[in-house]
Amino acid sequence: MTDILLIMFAMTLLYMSIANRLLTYIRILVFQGFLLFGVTFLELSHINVTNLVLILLETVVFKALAVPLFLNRVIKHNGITRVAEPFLPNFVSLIIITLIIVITIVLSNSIKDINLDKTFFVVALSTLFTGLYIISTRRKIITHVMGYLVIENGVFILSLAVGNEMPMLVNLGIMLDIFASVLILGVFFNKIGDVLNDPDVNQLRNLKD
Amino acid sequence: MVSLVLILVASLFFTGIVIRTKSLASGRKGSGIFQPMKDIFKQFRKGSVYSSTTSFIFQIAPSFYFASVLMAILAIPLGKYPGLISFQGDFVLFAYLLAFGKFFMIISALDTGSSFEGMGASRESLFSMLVEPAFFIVMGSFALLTGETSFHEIFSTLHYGSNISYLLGGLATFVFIMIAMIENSRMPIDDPKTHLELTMVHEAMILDNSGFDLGLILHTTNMKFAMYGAIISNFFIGDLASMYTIPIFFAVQIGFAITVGLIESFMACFRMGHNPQFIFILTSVSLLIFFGVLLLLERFV
Amino acid sequence: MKTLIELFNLTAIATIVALPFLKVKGKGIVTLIAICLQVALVSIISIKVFSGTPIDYSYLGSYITGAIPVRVDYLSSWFILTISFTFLTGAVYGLHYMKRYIDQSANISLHASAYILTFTSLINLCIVQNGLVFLVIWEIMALSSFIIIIFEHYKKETLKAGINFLIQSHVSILFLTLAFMWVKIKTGTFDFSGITTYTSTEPALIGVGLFILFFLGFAIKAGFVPFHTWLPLAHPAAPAHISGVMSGVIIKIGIFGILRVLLLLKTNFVPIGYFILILSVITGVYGVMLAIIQHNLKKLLAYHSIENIGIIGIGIGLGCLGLGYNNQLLIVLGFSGALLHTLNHSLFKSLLFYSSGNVYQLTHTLDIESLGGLIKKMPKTAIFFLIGSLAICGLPPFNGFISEFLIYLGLFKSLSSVDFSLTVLMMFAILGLVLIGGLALICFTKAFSIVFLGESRHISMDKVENEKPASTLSFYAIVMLIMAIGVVPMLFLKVLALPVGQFAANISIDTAFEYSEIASTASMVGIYSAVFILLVVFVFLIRKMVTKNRPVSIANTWGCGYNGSSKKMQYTASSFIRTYRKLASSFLDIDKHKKEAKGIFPKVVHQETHPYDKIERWLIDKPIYNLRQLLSRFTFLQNGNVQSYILYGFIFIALVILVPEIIEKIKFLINFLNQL
Amino acid sequence: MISLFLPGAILISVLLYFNKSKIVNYTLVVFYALFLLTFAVYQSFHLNSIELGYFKSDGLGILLLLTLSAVTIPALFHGYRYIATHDESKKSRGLFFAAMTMLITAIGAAYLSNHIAVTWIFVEITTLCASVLIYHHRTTAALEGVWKYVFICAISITFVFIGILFLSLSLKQAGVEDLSFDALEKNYAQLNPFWLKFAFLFIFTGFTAKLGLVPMYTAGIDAKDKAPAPAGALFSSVLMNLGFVGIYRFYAIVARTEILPWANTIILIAAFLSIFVATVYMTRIKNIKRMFAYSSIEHMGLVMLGLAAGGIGVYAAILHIVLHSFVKPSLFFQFNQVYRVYQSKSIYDVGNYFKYNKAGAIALLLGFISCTAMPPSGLFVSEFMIFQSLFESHHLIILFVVLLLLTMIIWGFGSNIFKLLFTPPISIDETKIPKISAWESASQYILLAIAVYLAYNPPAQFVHLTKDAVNLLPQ
Repeated sequence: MTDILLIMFAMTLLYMSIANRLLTYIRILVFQGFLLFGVTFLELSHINVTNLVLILLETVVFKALAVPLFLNRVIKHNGITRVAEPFLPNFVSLIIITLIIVITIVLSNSIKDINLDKTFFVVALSTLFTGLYIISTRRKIITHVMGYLVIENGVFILSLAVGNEMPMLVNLGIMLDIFASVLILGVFFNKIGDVLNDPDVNQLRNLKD
Repeated sequence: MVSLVLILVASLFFTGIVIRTKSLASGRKGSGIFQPMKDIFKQFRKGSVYSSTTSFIFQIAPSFYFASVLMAILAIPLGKYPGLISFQGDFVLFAYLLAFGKFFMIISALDTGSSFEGMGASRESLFSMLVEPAFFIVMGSFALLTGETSFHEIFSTLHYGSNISYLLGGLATFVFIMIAMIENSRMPIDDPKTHLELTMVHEAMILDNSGFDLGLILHTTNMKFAMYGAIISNFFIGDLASMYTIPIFFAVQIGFAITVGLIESFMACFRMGHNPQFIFILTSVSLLIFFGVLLLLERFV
Repeated sequence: MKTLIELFNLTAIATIVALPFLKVKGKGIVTLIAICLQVALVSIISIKVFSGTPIDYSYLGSYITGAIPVRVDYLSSWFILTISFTFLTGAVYGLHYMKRYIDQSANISLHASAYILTFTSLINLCIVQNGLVFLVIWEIMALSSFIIIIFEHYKKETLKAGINFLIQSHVSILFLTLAFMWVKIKTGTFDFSGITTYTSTEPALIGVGLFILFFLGFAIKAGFVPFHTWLPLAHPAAPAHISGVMSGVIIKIGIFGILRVLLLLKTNFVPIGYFILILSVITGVYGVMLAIIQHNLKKLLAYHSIENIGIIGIGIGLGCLGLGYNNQLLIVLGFSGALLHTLNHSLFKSLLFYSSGNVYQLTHTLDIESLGGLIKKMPKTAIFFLIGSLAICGLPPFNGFISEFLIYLGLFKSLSSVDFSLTVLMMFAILGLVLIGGLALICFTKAFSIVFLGESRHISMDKVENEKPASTLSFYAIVMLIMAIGVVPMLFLKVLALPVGQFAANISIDTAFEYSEIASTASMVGIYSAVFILLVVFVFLIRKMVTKNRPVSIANTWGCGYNGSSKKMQYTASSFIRTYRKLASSFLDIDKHKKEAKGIFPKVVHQETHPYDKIERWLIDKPIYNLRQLLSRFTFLQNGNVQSYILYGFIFIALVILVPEIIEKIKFLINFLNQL
Repeated sequence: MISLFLPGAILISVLLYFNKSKIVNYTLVVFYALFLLTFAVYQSFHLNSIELGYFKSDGLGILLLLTLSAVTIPALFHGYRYIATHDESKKSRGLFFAAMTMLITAIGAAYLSNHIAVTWIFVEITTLCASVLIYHHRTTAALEGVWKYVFICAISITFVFIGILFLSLSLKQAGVEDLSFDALEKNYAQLNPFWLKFAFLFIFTGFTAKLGLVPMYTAGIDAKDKAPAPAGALFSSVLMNLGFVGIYRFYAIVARTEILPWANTIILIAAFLSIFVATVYMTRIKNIKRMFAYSSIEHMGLVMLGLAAGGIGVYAAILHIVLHSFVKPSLFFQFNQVYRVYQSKSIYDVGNYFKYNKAGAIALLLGFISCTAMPPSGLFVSEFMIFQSLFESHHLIILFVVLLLLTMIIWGFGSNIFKLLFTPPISIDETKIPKISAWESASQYILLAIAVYLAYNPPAQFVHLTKDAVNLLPQ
């Protein structure tokens, strides 16, 4: 069951690679949030309840609702154009992300460790790389944020893999999530919106030598 | 002491002989061999003209020049008899004393601010720079040959055994004759008769000197000639008894003078541009002498 | 003794602290007084040492430094005295020289304190024998001398030269650091005695290698070719008294270092001797060759410092060969020649620089080509410069001759050694020394007569005011010493016996006999110099007597019929050396612009030559240029793009993971192919 | 006492944030400084005592904590001067000091933390406070700087987190679930080397953002450039030390396992590349503040070289990082005054500083000398030892190349500094130049003097602490 969810998660990545509109990205993030909720629920069934509840809340409330809504608001508020302007055509990105997934599978296959749940590992890694890929191939700053959120999801999955023994780590992951999102989005993303009317990375390339 | 007296004596008639040879070679009778000395004494009696540009340097230089050469002569031995100055490495002092005199002649030439004398000065300084290595290398080779490091010891212990040593002696004589010619700027380096700027070296430097100073300079030249003659004669004297030395000395002096005269009458002056290379040949030749000595001592096998 | 040394350092610190709070007039005086006091102190110390009680005590030091031994031996004292004298004259002259900068109060106090600091650190370098502390003091010396060099820091080229100096002295300290580090690692101590213990146990090759490392470090400071390139830049940039002091003694600390290391090493000295001798001959000849073509008076003198370092080096090389072959005579002649020439050079070179300073202050230019006829405006300076020139050319009866004579004698003596290669090397060295002498003659006849004699070439004479008597105050002292060494060298040689004896004692042989022999020879030279002076005076007096009542008339210089002003037709510096320049052109690097005269009535024609240093071009400029090119290839890194910043991280991780894998595969492939 | 310190410090910063009155503000700041100092001293008397389970005041922690408190005092003083000369609003002043104190507190706590996760948390907090300080001036450039800084730091702490996850994977077979350094150290034998490698790699890469090392050094430059000079001083000294602590403590565990050579190679490469990058920019840069930042990169590279070379190099590395945290801030503090004179960071606009502020100029000169590790300075000793360790570990080629690069750096650094000190500026209105009292440079002199003293004549306690820190590694 977990595996099915995870595979669906991987598919969201593929979808993300070909998505055009920012709104789609947000929807995908929401969906990923719910998937993670499911995974958590299935995986961490036997850790103490309060902690579990906390984690579940985080996945649903934070990942699936708060952040996407906030993103939505930001887009509206700053009047960002709806299209994620990628440097590369979607077709290429699709191929690349597929490759990423394949490669991670091959790589993880070379790892011989009984303690490691392969599915988690593969999905987590490919999510990580996808996030990176999105960050580095999209032009808008907000897409950077989204990419970062994807990376966070990947890390979260990885933490779930070891979550049974050390729920503490999962909490850490959550902290990271909240911290980063709050910092990046909350503290000043809207500031960027105030200062730069069309937040394009090229406008943040003045500090260089 | 002996050498000093002899050299001074020789210096009296040396140039005379040269001139006489030249006039005979060119088919004239020529003046007596003491004519140059007479001229010099005439100069001594004359008053002098100084350029308004010059400073005291110009006036002291000739005396310094004279004194330096005189001092250098003191270092020359004659066969068994050492010079007044004789110690290890005295020929270094000898060379540097001459350089001292040259220094003053050069700056006095430049003191006049003339457009000619600088030329002479420049050439003089360059030539003396080029000629010094030859002198030192020859002396060094003899020092190596004899194992001694002073004029007197070198010459008194110098004796020719094998053929090669004669060759070396000959080469050394040649080198020293040439050094003498350059130091006194005679043919083939420089033609004392003309004042063509193409050929002027020493003559150009003293254009503005007159009277007593000029006399000093001229006689210094004579003394220099005699001095080199003395050195050359030492190659042949070795440690012979005194009865032979003095005749040999004068023979060599006169021979030397005649040679100079002949060279001057039958050779053309070099082009100025070719002089450096010619002068440097002396260094190369003296290096040959050096290696010859090494050969003689069977140092390199 | 210990208290004296501490007092010496305290004086420096106190003065430096006090200086900023003084009136601008007071600063100079206070500095001078402080220097005098310090000089007095160290002179007492070194005289005590020479009277036979070497100082040797040790501070406890700290966890890092370890014990800090302070040893004042004969060698140190010799250098201490040399340094002190030059710094004293420098201070006296500087007091006058600085008058025209009276308005730059803060700058002057910085300068003065740096001057004192330099002096103090130099003295301490001579006595401290702990590697780490030595390095620290060494760099303090370098930095403070950097400060005194860039006094006129508002000039662009001054600062440029200063930075060049700073970098090169840093390179030198890098070499020293490596050397001391080596010893420290092997012996676990910074004490200089560690060098001895280490090299005495190791094979000779190690010792030579260690020496080379030390030598590189010290050679940069001393200005051996090809490490000399900072010197000709720094000297013209600095004020005259600083140039004098720098060329006189600061570069000599490099010589001191080399000698100190030679004292400490226990190894085969023959290769070292060959190395130093050959390098020194090259240094000497190259230095003077470039000196001749310079148009800037101070730059010319700077290149002559390089030449003289070469002469000193020849002496040291001889000494090393003596040590290597156990030849007492060589040891004596080589080291005494080198040490004496160190003193001599510090004397006449400072004299020359100070007088060039006077020239600069009155004419505001150092360009030889535009000068001339200054002897009428500044006769005293001219005479002093003349004496300096004669001395530096090594002409009798001045001090330069004595030291060069000793070295010559050494070379001639060792000609007749059984070793063929040694004989040839000696002949090579003689040739070099002779060339140096001859070229120096050209160079200084040019320098002196173009600057002081004839008519002024460009600047108008009436603008030049007459020299002030204060400006030549310190010169008398220097000239006294110059003459003293020239005429009564035995006094100095008596003192020199002790440091030279150290070197001999180091290989446990006694040179007393040879030394006395040499001393007597040298004293004879001195006597003859005296005779020569008398003779010169005598001849001149006779001339005076004879020409007393002869008619004397003043006229124009003979112009071959042309009686107009011949100012512009005088020989210039570059025309004076033209023939030489043509001969040596293949060794030199002169960029020459020339406009030929055309037509019947030619327009104004001009010719200018800019001498440059070939070694500098190929050894410094090109590599630095290439290095900077290489570095500038990587400027894309900080491109201001967050995406690439993140990529760096991932790339780093990816490479670290993948590269070993790939290497594994390649290895496997190679093995596979090998098995085929 | 940390149980007392943390809440107290947090309380102070909260108060600072809300308080509006100047007097209260400054009294609070002074009180904070004293509080920190007493805390540091108190801890130093309770060496190796474990508190709250997660904090252990070992030699390294104490050493850096003392350094921190020593640097804090002048930093706060210059912060006060900075605020005073920029006539800030009450709000921004409060925010400034609140963030600063919070930052310092977090750094201090992170030094002492004995649990990798706790360290990680505090590192996050420092990023948070730092971003506030960087964005102190609400300008576009500042915004850009802080955006980059936060984004890069977020990525890098994600790396660290991933590293921790891998670490936990490698712990699985050991069966321990405690991630405290002591526990890890106890059963390093059971750690699975494969996962440990990954863990080390990710944690190292993550912490390089704070340490200022290749690959993640990039954003730190902008941060130090854009933050106010006193904050920049903290960023380029104590904050970097934080990164060092993170790496060093984990390295101490790795050093016990068989992957040590591998780890050393990585560190060596990263360190060397850092020095190289520093050289690339030091030889061409024209922005003084960024130049200082790059010089920090160079020094961190040296520190890591020492660590990787091992032997005496470890001692040298710790000594170097301590001394560097005294030297670099003094340069930043001095820059504060330079900026007040010229109102510009560009080397083209400045010059002849020696004329306008003598004491400051001399301080700058000494700072330059210290920073380039010319012998009178303290850093020379540590660099000497680092080179020695490279020599001993037979990394001669690296040693020579590094020496070459350092020379280039001195050249670049020097030509800029001397331009600033001595060359007359192109166009400057001398009437506008404020008179700067010499006392503002006093703290710089003191810091530099401390560096020299600690280097050449270290007190016994100092040596003992350093040794204690070194002993974290297997001897």
